Amino acid sequence: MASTIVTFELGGREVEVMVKPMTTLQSVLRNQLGFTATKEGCRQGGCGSCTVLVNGEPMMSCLLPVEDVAGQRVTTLESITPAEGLHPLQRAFLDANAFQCGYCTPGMVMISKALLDHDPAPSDDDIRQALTGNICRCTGYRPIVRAVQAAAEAMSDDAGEQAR
Amino acid sequence: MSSHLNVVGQSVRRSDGIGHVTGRTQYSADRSFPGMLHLKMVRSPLHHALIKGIDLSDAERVPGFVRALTAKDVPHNRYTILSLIGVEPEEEFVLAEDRVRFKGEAIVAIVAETEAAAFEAVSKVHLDLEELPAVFDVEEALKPGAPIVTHWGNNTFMYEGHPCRRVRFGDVDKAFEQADYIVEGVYNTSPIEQAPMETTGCIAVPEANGRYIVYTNTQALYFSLDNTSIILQIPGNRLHFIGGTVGGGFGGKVDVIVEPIATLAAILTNRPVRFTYSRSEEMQVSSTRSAWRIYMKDGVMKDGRIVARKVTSYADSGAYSRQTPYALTKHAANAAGPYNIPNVSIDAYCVYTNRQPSSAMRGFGITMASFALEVQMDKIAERVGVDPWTIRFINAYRNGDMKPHRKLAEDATLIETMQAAATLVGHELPDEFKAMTSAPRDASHDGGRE
Amino acid sequence: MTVKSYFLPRSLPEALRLLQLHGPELLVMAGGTVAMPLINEGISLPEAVMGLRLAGLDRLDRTDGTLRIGATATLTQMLDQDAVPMLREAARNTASWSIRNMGTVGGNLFTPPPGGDVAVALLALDASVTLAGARGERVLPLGDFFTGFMTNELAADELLVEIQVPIRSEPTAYMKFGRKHANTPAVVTVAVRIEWHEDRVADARIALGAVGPYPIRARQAERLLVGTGLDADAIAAAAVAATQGCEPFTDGIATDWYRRKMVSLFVGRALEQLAPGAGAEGR
Amino acid sequence: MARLRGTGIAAVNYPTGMNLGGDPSQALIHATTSGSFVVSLSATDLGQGLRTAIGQIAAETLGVEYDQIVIDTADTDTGPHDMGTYASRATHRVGNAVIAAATEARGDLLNVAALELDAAVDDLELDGHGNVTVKGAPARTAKLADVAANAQFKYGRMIAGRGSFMKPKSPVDPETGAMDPDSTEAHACTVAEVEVDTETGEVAVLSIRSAYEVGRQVNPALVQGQIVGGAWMGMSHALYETTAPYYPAVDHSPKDFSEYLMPGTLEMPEIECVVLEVPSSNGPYGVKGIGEMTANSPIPAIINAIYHATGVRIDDLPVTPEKILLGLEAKHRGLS
Repeated sequence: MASTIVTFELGGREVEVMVKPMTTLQSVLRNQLGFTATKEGCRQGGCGSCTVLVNGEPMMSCLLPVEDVAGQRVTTLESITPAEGLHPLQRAFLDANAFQCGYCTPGMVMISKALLDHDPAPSDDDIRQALTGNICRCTGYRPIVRAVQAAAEAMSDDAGEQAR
Repeated sequence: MSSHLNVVGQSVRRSDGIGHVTGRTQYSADRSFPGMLHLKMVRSPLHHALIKGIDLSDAERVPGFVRALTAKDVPHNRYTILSLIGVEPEEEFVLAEDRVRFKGEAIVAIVAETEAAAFEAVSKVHLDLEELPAVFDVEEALKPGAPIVTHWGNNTFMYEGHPCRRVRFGDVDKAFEQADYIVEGVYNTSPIEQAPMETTGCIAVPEANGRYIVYTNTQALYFSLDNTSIILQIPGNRLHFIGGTVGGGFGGKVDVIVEPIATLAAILTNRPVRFTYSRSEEMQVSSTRSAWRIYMKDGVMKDGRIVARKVTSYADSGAYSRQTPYALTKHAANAAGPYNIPNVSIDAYCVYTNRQPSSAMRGFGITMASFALEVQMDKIAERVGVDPWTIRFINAYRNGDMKPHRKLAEDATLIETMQAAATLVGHELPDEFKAMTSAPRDASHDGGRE
Repeated sequence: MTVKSYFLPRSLPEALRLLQLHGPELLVMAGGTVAMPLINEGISLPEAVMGLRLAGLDRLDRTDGTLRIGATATLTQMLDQDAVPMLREAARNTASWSIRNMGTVGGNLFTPPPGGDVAVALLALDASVTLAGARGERVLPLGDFFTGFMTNELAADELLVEIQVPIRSEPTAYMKFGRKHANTPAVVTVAVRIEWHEDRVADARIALGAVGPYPIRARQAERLLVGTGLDADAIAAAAVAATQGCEPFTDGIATDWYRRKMVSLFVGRALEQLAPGAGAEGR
Repeated sequence: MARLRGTGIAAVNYPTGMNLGGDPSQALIHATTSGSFVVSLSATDLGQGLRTAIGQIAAETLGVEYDQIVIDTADTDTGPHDMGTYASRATHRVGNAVIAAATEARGDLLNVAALELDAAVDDLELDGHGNVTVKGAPARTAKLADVAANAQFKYGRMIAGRGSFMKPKSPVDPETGAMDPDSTEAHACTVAEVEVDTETGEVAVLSIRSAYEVGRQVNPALVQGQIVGGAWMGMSHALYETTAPYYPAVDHSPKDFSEYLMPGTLEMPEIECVVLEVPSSNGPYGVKGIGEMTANSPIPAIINAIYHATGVRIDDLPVTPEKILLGLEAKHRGLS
């Protein structure tokens, strides 16, 4: 069971980890790097609480051997949290109480980030479709969908102001 | 109470909100410790069987295997969470002894250097089991000749000499005779999984001073600590339980299922030990909401007044009772519903089957009573020929009414709540229901109910 | 997680070499959406695994009226292409966004029912598959690929490398019916393609998923449609006939009884979508 | 294809607190030198926002700003006993314990402030914004932070409070069932609207609209969160969830979220609510517990709505499309 060294980009920094064969990205993030915002809800690809972005695309880090992302760009919730203040999505989730226990929240924010990166002005249906792989047992989803809408609006207002 | 409030009543921002949206909230499994071992369970593949032998020899040869724990390693191998509040008998085991009573019952705990090694060792434990007949239905379990799940000869939990929790109020039989209509219903519900997003789990860590810190996502820290202390036969002051934000509970984390064995493993290995349920364990092994079968019989007068209600309920406790006996008592106190019914008889049975045990879940004993009751109310309305609002207003309880368990109603607001709901949906209520209140009945006003 | 070796070949020849070297014990994994959950839970304990994500088998090529889909092209790539609209529909109705970014078209052919919905569309589209081994490549119609529940024509030393789909302009209909509207196992999946000759049906393909050990065609229903104008009577007859040859199963999602009912219903609904004047989608 | 619409109602009550009582919760409060107050507990937060609600209750009773409260909870070495977070008990039980502790701490605080302001304790009031003032003499005021610091450094005193709450355990008469199982009762009435596809048996829940009576809302946004989330869970229980799809058969038990069905974002109905407040006599500021009950009334409301839409009564949960279809077929057979 020879360990190998894997290098990838995490939140703009190059990281190097030594792993046993086929260690998941989820495990590397949580257990080796201490990036525990990426949650462990099912390890079956069924709940979305471990959602990260690989080269900007959402993936379930529980299903991803870290070797597969060697040299790739990985983004977690830690990566998008500004040093001061919050990302507009985080702000919107906070304002809308779009969480209760908070365990699904990192995955929800990450899939929403991917959505707004692809489509800054998603429709209500676009948002609902984007979130179908992310399970929340507490909120009934309505506050979450509302938060994503609010974040999209806030980000487009910000963009508008910057353009002016 | 206080007429002027500063903070209570304000939607202040949640104090844990920033932690949640940044992912910095620390859940129990977010911790990791140097040298931490992983615990995985060998579970029964059969619903009901005698354990003839356990062969660990192949498992012990797996690289990374540290040790196995069986029933004989557990100082007080009884898992009876409600023993803390005097509920008996002690019937469940932390690790199975000579018999398994449900598929998934824990038999051997494997502790290994890595999760992978633990899985591999688990796969190499050989069990010699002799399958026994099993029973899965609450009423089948009560029939003569049914396979017996318990160690005391029948499949019901005993309540002070009765096989069910009883409520007797008034004289239902007489009232049924005098009733204009009899309305009957049978209601069945499936077992349900709490499905918290964070699975049940803990990490037990030996301290230098002979104490053990247990990081756990239990819903009840002292419940877990006290039970662990009993099972491990060590003083509670050697245990230090740390919880915090739980990634969803819904009742599923009131069981004390992971802490005792993880702590024991930490004691025996002097290493930190993590025991976290996989999602499939959470679904297939951890306690569920019970399945229920509820028989309801009501005697009703032509004017819609319910004069008698007889309820016979069976909760499928599964192989062990855990918290279900308590759910039945709570159920019995509420099975007549928020209505003023002068004659009530309730028999609520906690039944053992060879199913995955049930225990607490949000709405403990009442969710399914409410389902049965409120569907039954619609059937009564239809039988009497009134609309569903009317039947509820006619029978709604008021302050000062005596409930079947002989407690006076004092915080009744069913009427006001129904009025508000009608307004919300734009349903126009007749004036008499608009004027109704939950204030104590007064014979001089609406004629009372006597 | 007892994995002792994890291979990530960078080319097909390298992948085939590894396969030859390690034999049938080597677990071949594409997107990981089926294998990884089993490994994570300790249900599957492989010693050696080969991941195909970096093997360069994910290309889409449009040549000679054929869409060539590399076996590890993701479901998201199906969503992004416009050569074959039905494949877009099929991908859209499969799993969730993150899973579509990982799950592959080739992998979908190895996913047991009620999964494997994309394969149902491929069957209706007359797709064929290329299997490559040490002795070279062979091409099979997809309908000949499946041999039973989780069994197929792939030899132990072969890899599925490409799926070919004829690009046609005929109208198609794809319906996946599940208990939820997205990210959920199928009760039944129906994929229909109709070839018209003037105002008559010249040929028809009705493929069904989740009602047998692998995606199957409702051949009797197909035959009944040929020569008709896809009128209400023809649709009704085909809907009934579609259950012939089905082997619906019971799982936690639906019983065999319900699946059989839904086969008729959704074959009918799919055909109605394609009937003249229905404003068919997916043309 | 027919789509039938129907409306159903359900009205429920729900008891607050561990059945039969005997379930203590305790709290300790002490002031720091900066004038903030640490509330030590061992109650866990399941996501309902217990820390926030308890912080509000502590601030209210102490007469200080909410952000002056630090909730230190869920550690058995530092937090006094608590029976746990279940049975809709936490806000009620812990809240009462915190009120008791805060009342004692407030007394300590005022005693020191009386020394500082050279006034009688009874003449002092806390403005809820960090100041202690002599009634009727706004100029004679002291900052809480200064009082707290001086308590320690000038007077060598500790500002602290202890609080415990327990509803005494009630026995059950095994013959009659006479018992006192709860502290108070909250109420709900739900109106659900559904649309049923008669060909598939699918149910779309269009709306769940409810009125709740919860005693006192400590934090209306959190109450709203419970109601919306609970409505979803009720819908989920009514139509989807089971670990034994063919109970009593044990086959086909789900092992993942694809087999364990719960509605997702695309099945989300409109959810609307109004909340009444009729304070209870024994809850903190009149609180009743609503943590559990919000899933309850939506279930029968939905089932009744299905009957209203289709004329088919299904008394087995979950009500799957398949059961509805069987019911519709039986109904047609009955009519023909």
